[in-house]
Amino acid sequence: MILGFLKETHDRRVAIVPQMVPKFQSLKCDILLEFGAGESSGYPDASYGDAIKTASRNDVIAHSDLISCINKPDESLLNAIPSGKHMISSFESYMDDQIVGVLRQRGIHAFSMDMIPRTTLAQTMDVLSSMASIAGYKAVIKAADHLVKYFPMMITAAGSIKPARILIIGAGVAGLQAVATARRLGAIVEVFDTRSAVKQEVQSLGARFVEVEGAKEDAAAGGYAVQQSEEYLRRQRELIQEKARAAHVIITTAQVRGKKAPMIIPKETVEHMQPGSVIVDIASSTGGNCELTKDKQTIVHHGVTIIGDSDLADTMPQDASFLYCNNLLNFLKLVVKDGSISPDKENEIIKSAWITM
Amino acid sequence: MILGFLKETHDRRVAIVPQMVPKFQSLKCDILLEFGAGESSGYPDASYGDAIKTASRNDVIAHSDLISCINKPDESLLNAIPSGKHMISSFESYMDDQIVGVLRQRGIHAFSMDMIPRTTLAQTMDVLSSMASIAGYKAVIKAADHLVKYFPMMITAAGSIKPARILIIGAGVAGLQAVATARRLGAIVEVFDTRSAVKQEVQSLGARFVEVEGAKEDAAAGGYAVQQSEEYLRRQRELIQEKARAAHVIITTAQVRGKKAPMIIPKETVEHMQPGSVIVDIASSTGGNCELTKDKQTIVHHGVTIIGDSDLADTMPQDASFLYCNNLLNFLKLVVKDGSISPDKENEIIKSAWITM
Amino acid sequence: MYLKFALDIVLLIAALAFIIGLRQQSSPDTARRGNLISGLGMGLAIIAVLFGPLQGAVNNYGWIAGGLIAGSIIGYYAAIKVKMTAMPQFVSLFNGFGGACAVLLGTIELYRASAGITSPGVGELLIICFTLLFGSVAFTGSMLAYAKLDGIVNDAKITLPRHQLINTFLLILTCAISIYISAVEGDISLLFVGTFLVISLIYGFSFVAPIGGADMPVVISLLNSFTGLTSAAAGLIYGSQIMLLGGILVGAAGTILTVMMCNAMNRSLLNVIIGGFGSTAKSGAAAAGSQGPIKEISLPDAAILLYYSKSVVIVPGYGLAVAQAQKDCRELDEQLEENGVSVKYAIHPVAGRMPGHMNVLLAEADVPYPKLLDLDESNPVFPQTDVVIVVGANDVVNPAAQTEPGSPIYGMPVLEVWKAKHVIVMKRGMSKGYAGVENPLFFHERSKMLFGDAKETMQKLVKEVKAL
Amino acid sequence: MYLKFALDIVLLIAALAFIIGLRQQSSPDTARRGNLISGLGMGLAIIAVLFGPLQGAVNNYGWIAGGLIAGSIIGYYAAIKVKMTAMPQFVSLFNGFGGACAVLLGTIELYRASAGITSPGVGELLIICFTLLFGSVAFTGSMLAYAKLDGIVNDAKITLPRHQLINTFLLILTCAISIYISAVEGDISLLFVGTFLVISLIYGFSFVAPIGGADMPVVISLLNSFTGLTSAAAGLIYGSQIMLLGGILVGAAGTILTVMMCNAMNRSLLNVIIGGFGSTAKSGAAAAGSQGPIKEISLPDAAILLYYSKSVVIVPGYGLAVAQAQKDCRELDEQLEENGVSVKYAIHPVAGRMPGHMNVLLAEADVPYPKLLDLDESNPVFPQTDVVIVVGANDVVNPAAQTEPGSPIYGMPVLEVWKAKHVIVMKRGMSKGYAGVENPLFFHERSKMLFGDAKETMQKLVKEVKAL
Amino acid sequence: MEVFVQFYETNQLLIWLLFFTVILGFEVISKVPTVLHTPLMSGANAISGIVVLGAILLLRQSEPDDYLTLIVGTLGAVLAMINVVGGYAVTDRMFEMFKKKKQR
Amino acid sequence: MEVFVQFYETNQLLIWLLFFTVILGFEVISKVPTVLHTPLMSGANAISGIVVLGAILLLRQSEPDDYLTLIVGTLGAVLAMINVVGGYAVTDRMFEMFKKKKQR
Ligand SMILES: NC(=O)c1ccc[n+]([C@@H]2O[C@H](COP(=O)([O-])OP(=O)(O)OC[C@H]3O[C@@H](n4cnc5c(N)ncnc54)[C@H](OP(=O)(O)O)[C@@H]3O)[C@@H](O)[C@H]2O)c1
Ligand SMILES: NC(=O)c1ccc[n+]([C@@H]2O[C@H](COP(=O)([O-])OP(=O)(O)OC[C@H]3O[C@@H](n4cnc5c(N)ncnc54)[C@H](OP(=O)(O)O)[C@@H]3O)[C@@H](O)[C@H]2O)c1
Ligand SMILES: NC(=O)c1ccc[n+]([C@@H]2O[C@H](COP(=O)([O-])OP(=O)(O)OC[C@H]3O[C@@H](n4cnc5c(N)ncnc54)[C@H](O)[C@@H]3O)[C@@H](O)[C@H]2O)c1
Ligand SMILES: NC(=O)c1ccc[n+]([C@@H]2O[C@H](COP(=O)([O-])OP(=O)(O)OC[C@H]3O[C@@H](n4cnc5c(N)ncnc54)[C@H](O)[C@@H]3O)[C@@H](O)[C@H]2O)c1
Repeated sequence: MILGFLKETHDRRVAIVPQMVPKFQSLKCDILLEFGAGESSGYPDASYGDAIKTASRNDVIAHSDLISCINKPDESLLNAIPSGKHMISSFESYMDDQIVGVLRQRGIHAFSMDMIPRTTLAQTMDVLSSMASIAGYKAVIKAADHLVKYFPMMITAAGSIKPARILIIGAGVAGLQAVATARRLGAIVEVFDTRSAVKQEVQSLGARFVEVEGAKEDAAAGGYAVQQSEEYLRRQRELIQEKARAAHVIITTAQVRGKKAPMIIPKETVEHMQPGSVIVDIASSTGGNCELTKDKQTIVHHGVTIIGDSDLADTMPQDASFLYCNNLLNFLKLVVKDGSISPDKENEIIKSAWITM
Repeated sequence: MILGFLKETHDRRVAIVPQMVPKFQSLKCDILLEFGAGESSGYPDASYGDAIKTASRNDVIAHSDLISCINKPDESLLNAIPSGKHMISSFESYMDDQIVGVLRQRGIHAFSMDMIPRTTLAQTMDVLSSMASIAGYKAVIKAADHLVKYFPMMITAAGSIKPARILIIGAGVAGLQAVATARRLGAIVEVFDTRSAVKQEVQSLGARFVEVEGAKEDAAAGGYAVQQSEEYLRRQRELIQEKARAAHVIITTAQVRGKKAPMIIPKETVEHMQPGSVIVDIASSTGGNCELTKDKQTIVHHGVTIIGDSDLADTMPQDASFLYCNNLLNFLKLVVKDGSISPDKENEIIKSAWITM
Repeated sequence: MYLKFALDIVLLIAALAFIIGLRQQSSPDTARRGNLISGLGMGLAIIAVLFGPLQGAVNNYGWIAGGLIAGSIIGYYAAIKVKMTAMPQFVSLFNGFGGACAVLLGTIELYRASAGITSPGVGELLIICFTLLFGSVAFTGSMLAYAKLDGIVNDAKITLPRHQLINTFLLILTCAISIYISAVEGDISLLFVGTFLVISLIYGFSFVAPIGGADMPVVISLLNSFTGLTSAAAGLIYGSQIMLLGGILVGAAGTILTVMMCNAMNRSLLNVIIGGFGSTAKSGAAAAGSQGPIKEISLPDAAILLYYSKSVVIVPGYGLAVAQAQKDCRELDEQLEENGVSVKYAIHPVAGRMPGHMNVLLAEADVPYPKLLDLDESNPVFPQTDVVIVVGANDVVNPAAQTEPGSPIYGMPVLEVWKAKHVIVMKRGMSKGYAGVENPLFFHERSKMLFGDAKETMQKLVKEVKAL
Repeated sequence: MYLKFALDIVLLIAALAFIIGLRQQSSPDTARRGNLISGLGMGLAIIAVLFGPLQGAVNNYGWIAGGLIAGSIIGYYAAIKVKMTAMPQFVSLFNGFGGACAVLLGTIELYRASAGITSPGVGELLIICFTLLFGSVAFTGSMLAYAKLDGIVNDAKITLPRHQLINTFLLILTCAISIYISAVEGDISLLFVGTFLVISLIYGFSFVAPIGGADMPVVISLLNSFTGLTSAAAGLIYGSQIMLLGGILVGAAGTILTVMMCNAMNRSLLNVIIGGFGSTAKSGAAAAGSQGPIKEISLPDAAILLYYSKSVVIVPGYGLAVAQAQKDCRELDEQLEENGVSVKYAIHPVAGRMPGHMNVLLAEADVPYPKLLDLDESNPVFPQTDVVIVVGANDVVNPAAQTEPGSPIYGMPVLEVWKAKHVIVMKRGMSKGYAGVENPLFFHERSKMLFGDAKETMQKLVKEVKAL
Repeated sequence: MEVFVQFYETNQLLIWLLFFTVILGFEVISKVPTVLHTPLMSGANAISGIVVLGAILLLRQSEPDDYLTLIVGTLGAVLAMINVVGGYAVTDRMFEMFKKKKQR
Repeated sequence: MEVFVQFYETNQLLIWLLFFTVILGFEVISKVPTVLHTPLMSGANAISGIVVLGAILLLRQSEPDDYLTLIVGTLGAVLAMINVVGGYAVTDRMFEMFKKKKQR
């Protein structure tokens, strides 16, 4: 069986890293890599050694049984893939209700990494977690880079610097990692989330949880947040408006699975923030938590820098690729048996991820 | 007496910040600010209040008795300044042996902030320290932003990430601050310096000091490093070559006052580094510690990102301005008596800083 | 005359040996030596009493030697053979035998008085009755305590309703009989002696019956001090100063030890005696549910276990983060390392609530990176590990992931802590982890639970280890 | 007869009161009560002895009352008036008086024996000589100790060359005389008694003479146990059991206390007695140089000072960073806060070796930001602060910056720690800071030095505070 | 009352001794760390086997043909001796765990 | 030797008592924290003033006209009483500093 890895078009990551190649081979897979796929992650083709073959994009597509690409394939790629092939990617089918139909119609057997359940068992293949973790870390680093002041407190001969105040909205994986990183850098961290369950998690990282009472809970949602009431959102917005004036950095990670990201920071709030402040909006790809966010862009509004980037993992490609590659390998262990593709149709994880089943 | 503040041309900082205005006024100075001077530090003109006047650049120059600009004035500015005016800036006279002559010739009374002695007493006005501290902090943040991997160790479901190894060369103010910041972010920090006295200082921050034996010491140099022997430099380069292959990030801050910065990381070493690594060269303005450094540029060589930036303080303009402003105020207290310029010629600090005396 | 002098000196030395021996036993470094000294004292005392000049001595050394030797052999072998874990019940058993001896002495003396062989005064009779009564309580009480600890007897089965009332009645009754015997100057029938003996024995049994299994150590200590007192009383009967003082010493020491044991459990002695079943045992048992019994470990025992082990692995989990116990954990680590224990941390990839959660915490506590083992490094280490401390981790150490195909976490790699010699699990109660599945580890034969907030428990543990 | 019984019981109570009193004095919480109990015991003992039946009693209550009352009044006023700092020398003084009383008793008994009024046996004479000799040592020794502590006498002046030889000679001489007196059964001249008295007194003086001022507390404790022994001996002379036991108790307690004090100083008792001037005093004095004397503070005293203060400010400096003592510093902070002491940190802008150096360290130790005061916030706080602990800071707390216009740091704003009630300076020695200037703070009347590596010292300090 | 007084006067020293012993018993134990509670209890228990001396004294004084006394006494000696020897041996085994560590 | 034996036999209990007292003296002090050394020394010192009883006994037994003894005894009483009263008072002042803290 041949496993093909495509080079990403707008992403520095690669789905396979050299040190993991032997593990893939022990699944009895041959590996075909598109020329230069790992280049931008710090893995030139040579670093993969002789064990794997490199080929042109078309050759990879033509000769592989299972094709892997990290990001949702665009139409042209889908069109290029012959019917009957298997494909692993993140198809974002929870956002795009067309895609499954398209794939089925084109006869592509698709496994979607972003549909793997968020259970304890599936953690080893949970790309959402591993990438969100990077995003949370990187969001803080980016904010520190753009902020016009220090994060930590400094009492120096040239004056005393107060520590930066950081507001983190949404304490999922990314949010928590942001909390940890900001606290490491010495900032004062406050966190908002609608799920009151995360309060303890936030405190377990030593940060303060700011509560807006009256959040709706839905344990059945499998850990994902549920859409909140209007009244709740209003009260939350008020409190945030207040806090935002005091914050030097806001990092927003609030997302609702399958829905547009909640708008939490309106334009007005931004305009009340101190010039030089920074907002990093990780939810930008689903619309952003800030009214002004422009996805994949960094804009300055009223002196406030607003970074809209949901693909921060891409800015740390080496570790991101390593983590993704691990996730992929662990998932493939469910899909590939003895060198051939034979996913266990009873397995919960396969059931969720095999979107064209 | 009128104190004039010019807008910097290639720098986001400003030498006066709104919250400090009253303190300047208590020196019985009127303040004249060039339009928009504080804009990029997050201080729009309005934020300064009614207490000070804003004016065009020419007006500021014409009406002020004492003119402040942070960076070394370029020729056109010098030409614009009428004879007999006083000026405070960093003239870099220790690098540029012409400048004092030029200033004298043009009849400008110049105080150079970078000539203030590095004594304990003068710490409150030591801009080199306050700005170097920012540079050290920011160098690490920039490195973290550019590095293709995490700084901290992470044991996650998608694999274990080893902590980043950081090599810091030169443990002056900037180097030490870099040590502290990198350690905060969880990296493994090693430090090189030629002065063995800083060994204890490095250890006092919990980092490891890597010793190359046989460094020349010169206590009389007033704390600045002395030029080292060829033999020493060779042995050092060897050791660094070795360490550099293992390092993910190198931050170089080695400088020798009044001389070109020592070249410590040759091209060959860089080419042996892992692709995706980062070098931040703070010594770039005096030639850089890395052979490949291009001042004020970020280049990528063999996959290694090399950031040459000696003006990192400029990227954190708000706090930088605040600190600079404090330094300036403390210095002005020696220069301005009762609303008129009358520096105490016997004062050690004035003697050093008044370069045209 | 010189012999008497010499033996008198020997007795003084024996008395001092008891005191110094006990003293040394209260500090870990000298404890063993203290026991030896105390034992030597006992040997000396026996020799001195064996050969000391005695009015009306017939000696009967044959009988004596027979008794002493038989007792020694039995005692020695019993002590050698007993399993480490069964030691507390054996202490109780031994103590009961001591009490039994006092009962025999009291009975024979009472018999002699009733038979007119001797004619003791009021005071002496009171003392004889005291010996018999306290000896009986120590005897049957200890036997019951032994049976309870050994699991032979079930608490609930032997407690009558209004048991305390019955006990009070028995106490008053025995006291009344004692006073009566003394008042009539021993002019009683043999039957009466027998009745007194039987009632006393029943009282001893009944005294211990309502006390919960978990409180047995306290009770044994109390009964031990009773044996001491009864020995002292016997010393008065036989005019032996060393018995008197030795008995009083043990009585006093035992009493204060009992009180301290109660304090350590945060309970009062009265509460233990009348309160019935220990409350700690209850909470654990109630939560245990279907999966069989859990075993708790006390702080001191945990401290000893850790202190005397060679290698310890700490497995942190979300509970460590919640309790913010990382610094205390690090302190325990340092404390142990100082005493030559190697301490590592096994970090499970999904421990906590975000990737790298444990790394963040341990970095905060300044744990050096080389001490951290990831999953692949940890699992081979456990079989060589003496003690694993699981601090607020649950899912990540759940053996069900390997053994129960039906479990939602089946197939997840977990930390195989149960392969270590001992596992101490620190958590607040028996609640489940994030994945919401039962954890058979807690019921594993090698694991012992140490309940409480991780931070507090850690702090206390550090204190205990420091005291060693 | 009942009176005798009652008074006997009173004496028993008194004896127990001494024991319990001493016991309670060895734990801070009960110490004061312990002293009271012990005092009550003394009162009871005096009453019992005053009115107890006594063979050949003439009573002379007038004389006795006069003596007791006069002594009480003098003692009480002396104790009330003495300054806190002068207390140790007063303890010595009082002890000397107790010794003096024993000397008087011994002398008069010896006189009586020599005059043939009494005819004591060998054993009794030995005891009388013992009383006189040990009483003398306690008396003149304590007086000298008092004088040394009070600064009346300078160590060096009273030490002869080969002083230990002389002392040994005197010891042998006095012992020989004692034995001679006993051997001849008191058949000696009055002059001989006088000579013995004088030599004994000289020996006491000479015994203490070579011992350094810093070791005086140990010596006082030793002399105190001598007084106890001499009291016990006097108890034998007068057949008073309570004196005997009380004296022995103090003798034993005093001895063990002396040993413990030596241990706390890391020295042996022998070393103290023959070693001459204390070595600690030397090191400090040698380094002090021209600026006058420095005062050291002992760890326990520092702990007490901190524990019983309301507000403490910690001033960290580069030394804290070098020693990496930040976490221990934080522990002290937490320990004090737990006991209701408010603790803040005053951060000087240039403390350490880089801007924000202290911030980095204290953040690492998790000190909350609101506890950090910068220069402008700190200086107004010091006058209201009970204790400032300067941890490895030097230049930043140098008053020369305000007072010595010639100083290279003149004009630099510094932390005015000397405005606080007490300043404890922790550093390893007397070396200068970065700026290389002398620091008059170390010689300031309010500051006391606590030498040693900051981390170690902090750890020890935490331990001491915890013990309180 | 008289009896008491007389008793006290004759046994005065013994009574003092008893009081002191009680205090000693308290003192000697009072600072024991919790970890030592159980072994210490065992150690004290061994001492309480001192009642064996009573059996010895009984036997030594009993008539050689007073078989009741002899048997009861011997039984007592056996039982008490089990307490003594067993007690010390068990205590020793418990303390064995506390062997002083080399590193300290 | 005989003397010793005789002495021991007559004073047996007293000697035991002495030994026990010495041990008690050691025990009672042995765990005192360093901070209490000085005040404890002072407290022990006050007890050592018990020598005043000797002076009292001397005085009570002296002839009313034996002025030498009376004066010496009274002087002794004065001195020892200073030790007692002064000692307790000073000790009390020292311990005053250790008043139990409210928060605990
Ligand atoms: N790492 C990630 O990225 C991530 C993210 C989300 C979820 N998860 C999931 O979280 C779980 C992590 O496993 P884990 O073993 O670390 O934690 P866990 O299975 O959630 O168990 C934590 C245990 O700590 C105890 N605890 C809570 N507070 C405590 C306190 N103050 N003191 C002492 N004990 C306390 C709780 O028991 P008591 O209440 O009885 O004390 C609980 O059973 C996995 O199931 C994982 O999948 C992980
Ligand atoms: N903040 C900055 O940016 C910066 C940069 C460079 C220089 N400086 C200068 O550094 C000085 C800082 O003042 P400072 O008061 O913090 O420090 P300092 O004046 O340098 O004094 C530090 C003191 O700590 C003691 N010490 C060193 N190691 C110790 C240890 N292990 N344990 C206990 N004590 C120890 C030393 O005395 P012993 O040897 O006797 O123990 C020394 O006197 C100023 O003069 C400042 O100008 C500051
Ligand atoms: N089992 C495991 O080991 C494991 C591992 C990783 C994640 N998870 C779970 O998966 C779930 C999703 O994690 P994720 O990081 O992908 O979350 P996400 O990216 O979907 O959402 C981020 C956070 O935003 C919050 N949010 C949503 N709307 C909000 C609003 N209006 N205001 C404020 N906050 C809002 C959510 O509550 C959530 O905490 C979580 O429950 C997480 O615990 C489980
Ligand atoms: N008194 C004060 O409070 C105070 C405050 C700040 C700085 N200072 C002193 O001022 C002096 C200068 O500080 P700075 O930060 O401006 O230093 P710098 O920028 O001039 O030099 C940075 C460091 O590079 C090192 N270096 C030079 N050549 C090197 C080589 N070939 N290899 C490796 N390292 C090399 C130097 O030793 C120095 O530590 C220092 O001595 C510092 O202590 C004093």
